[in-house]
Amino acid sequence: MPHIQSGDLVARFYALFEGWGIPWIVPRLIVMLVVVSIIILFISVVAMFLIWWERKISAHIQARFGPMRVGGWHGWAQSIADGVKLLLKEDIIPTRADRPVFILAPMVVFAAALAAYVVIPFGPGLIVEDLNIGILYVIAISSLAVVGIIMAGWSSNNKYAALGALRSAAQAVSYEVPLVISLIGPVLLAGSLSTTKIVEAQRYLWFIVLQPLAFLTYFTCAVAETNRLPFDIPEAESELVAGFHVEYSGMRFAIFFLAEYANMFTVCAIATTVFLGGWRGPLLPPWLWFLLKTFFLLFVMMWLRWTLARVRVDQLMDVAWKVLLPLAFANLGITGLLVWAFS
Amino acid sequence: MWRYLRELWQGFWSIILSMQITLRYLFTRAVTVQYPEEKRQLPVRALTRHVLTVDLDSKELKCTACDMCARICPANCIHLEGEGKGKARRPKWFVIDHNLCMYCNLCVEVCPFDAISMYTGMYELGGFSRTNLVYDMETMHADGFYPTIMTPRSPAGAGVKAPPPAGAGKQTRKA
Amino acid sequence: MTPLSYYLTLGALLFGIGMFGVLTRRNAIAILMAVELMLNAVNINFIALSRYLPNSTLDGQVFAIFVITVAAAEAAVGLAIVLGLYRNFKTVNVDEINLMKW
Amino acid sequence: MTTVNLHLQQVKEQTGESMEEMWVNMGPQHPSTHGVLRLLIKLDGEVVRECIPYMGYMHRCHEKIGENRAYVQIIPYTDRLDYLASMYNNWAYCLACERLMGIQIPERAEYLRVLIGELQRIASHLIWLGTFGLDLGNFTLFMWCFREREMVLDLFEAVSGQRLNYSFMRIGGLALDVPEGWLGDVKAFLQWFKPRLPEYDRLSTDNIIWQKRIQGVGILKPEDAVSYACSGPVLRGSGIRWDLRKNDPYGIYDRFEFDIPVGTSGDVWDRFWVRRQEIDQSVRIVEQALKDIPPGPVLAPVAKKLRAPVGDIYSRVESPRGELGDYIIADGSEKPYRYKVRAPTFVNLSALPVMLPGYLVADAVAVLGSVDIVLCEVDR
Amino acid sequence: MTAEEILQQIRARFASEVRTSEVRRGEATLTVKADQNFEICRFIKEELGFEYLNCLSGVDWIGENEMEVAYAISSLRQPGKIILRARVPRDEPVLRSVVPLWGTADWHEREAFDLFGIRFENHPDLRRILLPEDWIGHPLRKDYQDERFVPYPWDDRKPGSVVRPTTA
Amino acid sequence: MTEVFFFALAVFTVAAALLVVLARNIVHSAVALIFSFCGVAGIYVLLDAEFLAAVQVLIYVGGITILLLFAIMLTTRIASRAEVFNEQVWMSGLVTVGITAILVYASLAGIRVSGEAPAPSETTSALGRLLLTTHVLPFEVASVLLLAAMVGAIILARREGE
Amino acid sequence: MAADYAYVAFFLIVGALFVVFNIDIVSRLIRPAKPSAKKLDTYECGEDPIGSPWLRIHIRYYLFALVYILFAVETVFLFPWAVVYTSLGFFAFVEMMVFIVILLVGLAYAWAKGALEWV
Repeated sequence: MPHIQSGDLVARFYALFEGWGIPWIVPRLIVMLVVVSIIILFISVVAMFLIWWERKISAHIQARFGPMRVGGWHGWAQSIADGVKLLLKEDIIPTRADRPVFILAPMVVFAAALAAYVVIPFGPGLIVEDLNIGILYVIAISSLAVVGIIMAGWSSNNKYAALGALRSAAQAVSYEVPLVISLIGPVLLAGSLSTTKIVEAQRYLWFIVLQPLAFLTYFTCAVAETNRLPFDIPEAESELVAGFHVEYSGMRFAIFFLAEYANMFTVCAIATTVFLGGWRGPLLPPWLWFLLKTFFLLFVMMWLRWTLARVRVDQLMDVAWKVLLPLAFANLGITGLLVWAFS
Repeated sequence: MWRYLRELWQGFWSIILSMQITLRYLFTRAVTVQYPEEKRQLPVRALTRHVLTVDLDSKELKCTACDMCARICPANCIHLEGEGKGKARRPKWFVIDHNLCMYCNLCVEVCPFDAISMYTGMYELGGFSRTNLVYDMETMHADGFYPTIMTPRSPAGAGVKAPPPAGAGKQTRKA
Repeated sequence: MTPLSYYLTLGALLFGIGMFGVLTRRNAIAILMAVELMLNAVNINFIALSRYLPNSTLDGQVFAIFVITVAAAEAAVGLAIVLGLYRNFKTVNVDEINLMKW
Repeated sequence: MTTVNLHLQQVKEQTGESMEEMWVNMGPQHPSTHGVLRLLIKLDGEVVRECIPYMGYMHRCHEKIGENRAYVQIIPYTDRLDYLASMYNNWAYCLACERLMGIQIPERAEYLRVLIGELQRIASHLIWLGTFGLDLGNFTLFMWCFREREMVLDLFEAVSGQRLNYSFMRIGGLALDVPEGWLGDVKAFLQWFKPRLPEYDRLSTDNIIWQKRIQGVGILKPEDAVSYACSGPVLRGSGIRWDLRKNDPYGIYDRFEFDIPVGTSGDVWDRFWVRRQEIDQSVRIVEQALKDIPPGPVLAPVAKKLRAPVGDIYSRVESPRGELGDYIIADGSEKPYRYKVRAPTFVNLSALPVMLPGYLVADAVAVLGSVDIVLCEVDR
Repeated sequence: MTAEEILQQIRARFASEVRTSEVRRGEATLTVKADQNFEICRFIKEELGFEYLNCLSGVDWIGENEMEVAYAISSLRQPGKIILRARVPRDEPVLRSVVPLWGTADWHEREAFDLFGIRFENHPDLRRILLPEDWIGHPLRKDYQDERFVPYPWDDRKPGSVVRPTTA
Repeated sequence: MTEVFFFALAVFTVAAALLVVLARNIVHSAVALIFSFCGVAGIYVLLDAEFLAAVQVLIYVGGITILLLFAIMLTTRIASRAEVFNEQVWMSGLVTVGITAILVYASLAGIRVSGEAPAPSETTSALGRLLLTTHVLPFEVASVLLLAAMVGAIILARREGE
Repeated sequence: MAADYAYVAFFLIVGALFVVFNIDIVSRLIRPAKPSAKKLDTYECGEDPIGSPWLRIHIRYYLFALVYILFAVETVFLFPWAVVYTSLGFFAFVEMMVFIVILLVGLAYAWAKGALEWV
């Protein structure tokens, strides 16, 4: 049942429609549509804010101002202007591209990015649907995005895109393993896969205290999964120009961009949920705590991006398989032993 | 095993150090200039658009159409024709094609009368056609540039801190 | 509630489609894809029966997990074999691969 | 560019083509070829197997223009060769003419040339460090380096009125003396600049990703370096202690105390590290020059119409990118009969096909960056 | 080894080849006939030990109806510089390539081929390097004419052709 | 309501599956396979096996199809217009239709289940309990199978020139 | 329960439709469309593309996917284990460690064989 609004309100809404004799499906669809619209709006606003914020952060790290013009105050409307610009751009599908797959790819990527928001707990009860396999669901749905990226890269019929897609796939599959295994420690402590239950299990102690190694592993993998520097080899512009979306233009490109930032928010939100106690915090309202923590992690991601050089593709694989995976396994073993010892 | 862990730690630590320095920079002031609103202060010697100087007493162009500048110009961008004889010789027409000019200052150096100068502080050259960048005698006439800093006789002697030429470009258009 | 037979029919259809692919496709990888479809059909049956049979535990689902495990192993090894074939014959067209000449 | 692809066809026929290999164009429109260089790369997976550079997209007939200009008119054109080290190009050309004509330049001009030349080296190496950071994906370093480079350019602008193409040196000295207080500005710049170097190191030298990226890739063996006549940091990175400022001193470099950093293995790291240390050494030289600079004129009395005696000269200087040589044949007229520029990056780039094979695409970018090419100079 | 000694050794070895030789600014400068240029270069590289080819340049001596390839050779181990000029007839400028001795000669020779039309035998890959492959002629030859050259269109020295700038 | 979902998913799955076997371009086959797998995952959800649905997406979509796509890109000349089906296509079609008809008939008519089991509450933990108690032997054997598969596949894939 | 997943289906469908809506409805109305042969050509740094990028991948990528898929299956077993771990105790720990160690042998094998090396 949807919890994004207060249960009473929804129930009264349903009752209202029932009273009018309208089939039960109609009010439910309306509620779902409202929910999904809110989420899409949220994603758009967050992505636009993140793009602007990232440009500001990078600019100030580099002793410049960044966008200053559009909208007046520190160029706050820059992302909106960019969005409008992309909306006005010509849509180019290369003649040599594989048309159906080319068109399908952004849909897959965006749908996967959007669907992951179903289980993000913004606050107690403020969750679209508390699935009982929450964490596993996010992981599974994010693997869809990889498929979308391969589709995009392959269908472009471009060498850079193909290489970028292959790299992306290899990278995503490599980092998926330590990511999943690092999440198993907290799941073990919480005894549930549901995101809400995991947050509730952190009533007394955030899991980052108990699982610092797992947090580091997860965060590194999350950075890699979202193709951010220092792990942005799928779109390394100095080698592959733009990677898998090199042939995409206009709104299609914008969709990839949007999905990328939406994914960034997702992975950071999951990190907040699993390791940083989710919405828990004193004084401020829960949803604000949640956003604060998530945006702090997003800030760290940007900070990393504007500090580090890009790793090479072989080093990337080494980091996944030879550093993170052993670490994740070690963490799992230690956690298992300690839990057994203390329970 | 220990080596592996030590390398891991060192790598981690080096990343932390890098991040420390970037975090510090996050809170430093920006050094860039918001160009159309703010303008850099040009040094006195900045080589910008050409100007044909006038003699302050006689209010006449100093140029005697001796063709020295046109001949020294490596890019062949100066063209002129003189009229009159001896002391009265003055240019009939004088054209500098700024599409070709490479701001080498050779014409200024070679001019025996300091009749041409590049120290106008006008660097915002631009036009919608190439011919917009071809300047003739009237556009280059120094009258059009008052009141700005005019051709320092000896640029070497001038200090670094020059009066800002910003805004100079706005009032130079002859009505 | 959807009747069990619907699920079984779906499983049967998927199985048939997969079988058709296995029997007719020339490309070895396409054949492997069709095999995966058949395995999926089997899984649907397992899970549907596990859900519908009275007094059932989740044994059907456990079996499905093992089927998926086997499918993953099959895909890994099968594709590795296809690669090996490709190295030797420069084709993945099963009709052209004559093992007796290997 | 059909003709180029014809050539490729021939290459393909000769080498044969396997299934896993593909030819990729890197350039001319590529973010990391530093201009319009085209590298045709044969990839095996991601490993570079072969590399064929194509250039000439920027060819501007520098030498032909030179043959049709008077000696002094060529100076502005030399700016446009290596536009990141224009002062040094001026110097190389003027030095060649002075040697050819037997002109002795005043003491102050010599000092100023060294001072400006080393500042130019700092600026050039900074831009190199920045773009190299960009190649490796570190945009922040790029911006930081450009910030300091802009300061050097401000100094040059105060001197010559131009930010990039200075045409400041003249045959016989300098066009003008430096403005009053300029030397103090240089001191102030050094004061600011020296503490910045450790900050760059934090992002580059000390950072593990940076180290791992460039250590052990793009190895240029010393014998190859000599055979391909590499010069400058590329040669020194291969472990050969050879710097024209020490080995064939021109100007007054023999009066200064500085070290020649050399590498050991000839990989990208060595070339990076050599350049990084050269910035330190240039700072040293600038400081010494600032201390000793004498007063006096900056331009020797030279004829208005310069004519060189019949003869030829090959004169070379150590530009930031290596040996910049000018080969001038004079026939007694006021124009050179033949004027050839031995561009350091043209020669260094010719060693690229030796350095690349066997490394990944990402390394190709790093190797190309470590050669530090300027396409205007390569294509002339 | 002084420049004098260098010249002496080369003269002793290739007496019939050397046309002129002199020491200029401490550099050994000599002009040779082209048919033995490879052997002379090998001698300079392997026996005199000058292993560093600084520069290779073509020259068109149209007055003497000859082409010249000038090698500037030096060494990283010893001081001194040799400028070797090999003369070939202008009608058929063919030389032996020195790529086997110096890798750097590859691109320099391609450049000389491109701009002067001097052909180098045994060159591994003698193609144009700076100009497009379909370029006609060799621009650095003194008699090079290009009818494709179009003068700057408003370079007609007439004031009437000037449009007053619209800005400033 | 469930029926509607079921039919939507079933049509989607079967259509995608048909595309898998009929598409001329093998990459299109693979892409269709992804959608078919997703449809099957939806069917699992309808059967209250959400853990398995997630596993289905994770393994099949995230793993096996990527492996398949890589293998396709390694081996098949996609642009080439080779014949997709072999000569026995009609024969095989006939056989398939026959067998499918029998199976469908069996499904529709053969199996009768009286009533229905209650929906399980928390499948993941129940599965875990089953795996670690009743099915512990297959569970451990699965690891050996995976090990063997990994070793075998690596040997096969890298056999030459490495 | 199955009904919980209505939202998932809805999100997936709406996500796909959102893309279609933006590209093919909103953007189509206001964007220009002036295709030309050069514009529609494949980008390869301004040169004509040489050959096709299809079918030119390296076995490397494949090996990583291969190792991944087997570890992904392992994680499938890990999740149910982790959920019930606290209630099952040490025996579960041992069982899972046996499972993991066997797979780690595989990882070690892949590592030693160089399947995890790039070049």
